[in-house]
Amino acid sequence: MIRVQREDFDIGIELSALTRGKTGIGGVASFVGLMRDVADGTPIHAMTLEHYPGMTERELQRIELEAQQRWPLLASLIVHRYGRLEPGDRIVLVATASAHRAAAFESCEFLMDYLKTKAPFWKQEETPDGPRWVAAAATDDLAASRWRKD
Amino acid sequence: MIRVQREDFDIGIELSALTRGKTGIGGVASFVGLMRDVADGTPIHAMTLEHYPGMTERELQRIELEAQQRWPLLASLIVHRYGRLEPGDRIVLVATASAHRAAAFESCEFLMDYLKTKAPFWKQEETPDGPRWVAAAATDDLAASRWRKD
Amino acid sequence: MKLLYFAHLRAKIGIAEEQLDPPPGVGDVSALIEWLKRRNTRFAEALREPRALRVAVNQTYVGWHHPLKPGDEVAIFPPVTGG
Amino acid sequence: MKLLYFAHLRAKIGIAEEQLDPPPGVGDVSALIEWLKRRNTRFAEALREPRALRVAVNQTYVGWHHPLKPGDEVAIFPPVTGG
Repeated sequence: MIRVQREDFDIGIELSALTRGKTGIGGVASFVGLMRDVADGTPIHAMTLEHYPGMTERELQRIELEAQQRWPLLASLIVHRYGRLEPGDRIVLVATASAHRAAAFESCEFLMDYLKTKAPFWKQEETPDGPRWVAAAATDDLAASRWRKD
Repeated sequence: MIRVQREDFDIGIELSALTRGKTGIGGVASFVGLMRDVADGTPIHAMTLEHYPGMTERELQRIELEAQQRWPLLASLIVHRYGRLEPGDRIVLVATASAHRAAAFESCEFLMDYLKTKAPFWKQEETPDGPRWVAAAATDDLAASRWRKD
Repeated sequence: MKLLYFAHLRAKIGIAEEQLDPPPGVGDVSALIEWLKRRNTRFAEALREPRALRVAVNQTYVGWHHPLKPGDEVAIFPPVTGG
Repeated sequence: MKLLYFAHLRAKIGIAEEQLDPPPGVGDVSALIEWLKRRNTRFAEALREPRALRVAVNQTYVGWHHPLKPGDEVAIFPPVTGG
């Protein structure tokens, strides 16, 4: 399941809903991205996440489907926020559930790596010198490339 | 932080408490172990987790400290339950927080692998043929061995 | 054809969205980018570095030689930075 | 010396905990296990397979040749299955 929303989310409620009634699940790996108060040594007061409505949902669904095809998942969830956020705010939640932990961990990391390089979101940070757009990280491309099946 | 308890836990509350005020945290990886209703093809009605009070806490603290020494963690948490559990019940929560996601994911998986092979807990399952003790999995030893620094 | 621009591309170009029909010779993504760059200096500047551009047609990532047809939704944006 | 048994070792031996002082010759973990096995058939059966035993002295894992002293807390248990 995927959701793109302005509102915050509650991880406990999300994971309970995800696993409810599915007693074949042995483990749930999850990742929560939080807004940091500093980037490259510059203090960040706030951040605005822009996205491409329509394509964002399609990309997240495509990424989720790929994870389901590669690992024996019993449930999965991606929740990504947009709009203005402040330090400490939750940005994204990715959760994957499987009978055993290895598949849950791997697929959760895969989803985060792909989401970072494919989902059409852009961050603009508010710094003491004014707003600046976040540049894509080469380390994110590298992280995503290790999942490629050659 | 580590806790060994009979009571259930709320992941949302735990993770919020773990990261509160620490705005240098960029990501929190977590894992929740749940009780499955089947093991090796046998239906499991319930399970009792026995532990070694005192040593359990020491081992969890030792494992957590090792993760903190190996990765740049800004916060970490292990909560492990004992007592009688039913299918779908939460057994364990491991969460690690860092500035970047790779350290959070790796250390979370490390903690789960070490906990599985070192923390003195034992599971007794209730099956249609009566109670049986869970045997240690060779795959868990294998998973833990990959973190050894030779 | 519907054109969309995001993030600092949108900021540089000065518009988020427009309806336009490029001339018949503009048959693929590459040709569209070249044609847009000739419209004015804002476009020329925003689309200057091809490696810093990502293009989606009808909300799916496409390559430089993807063919275009009337009615397509074409989005041009910088590398993504979500998550 | 305080001895603790857990999980199916406890079930096989029939006790969870006992206070006892092994004879002076029993100086390490290995000697303790051998001495316990000679106490009765329950111990002999429970401690039969050394590779299926884990030992902690004063709540820390130790190897087969770890020395023992009066007052130690010695726990013997099967491989753990938590998590």
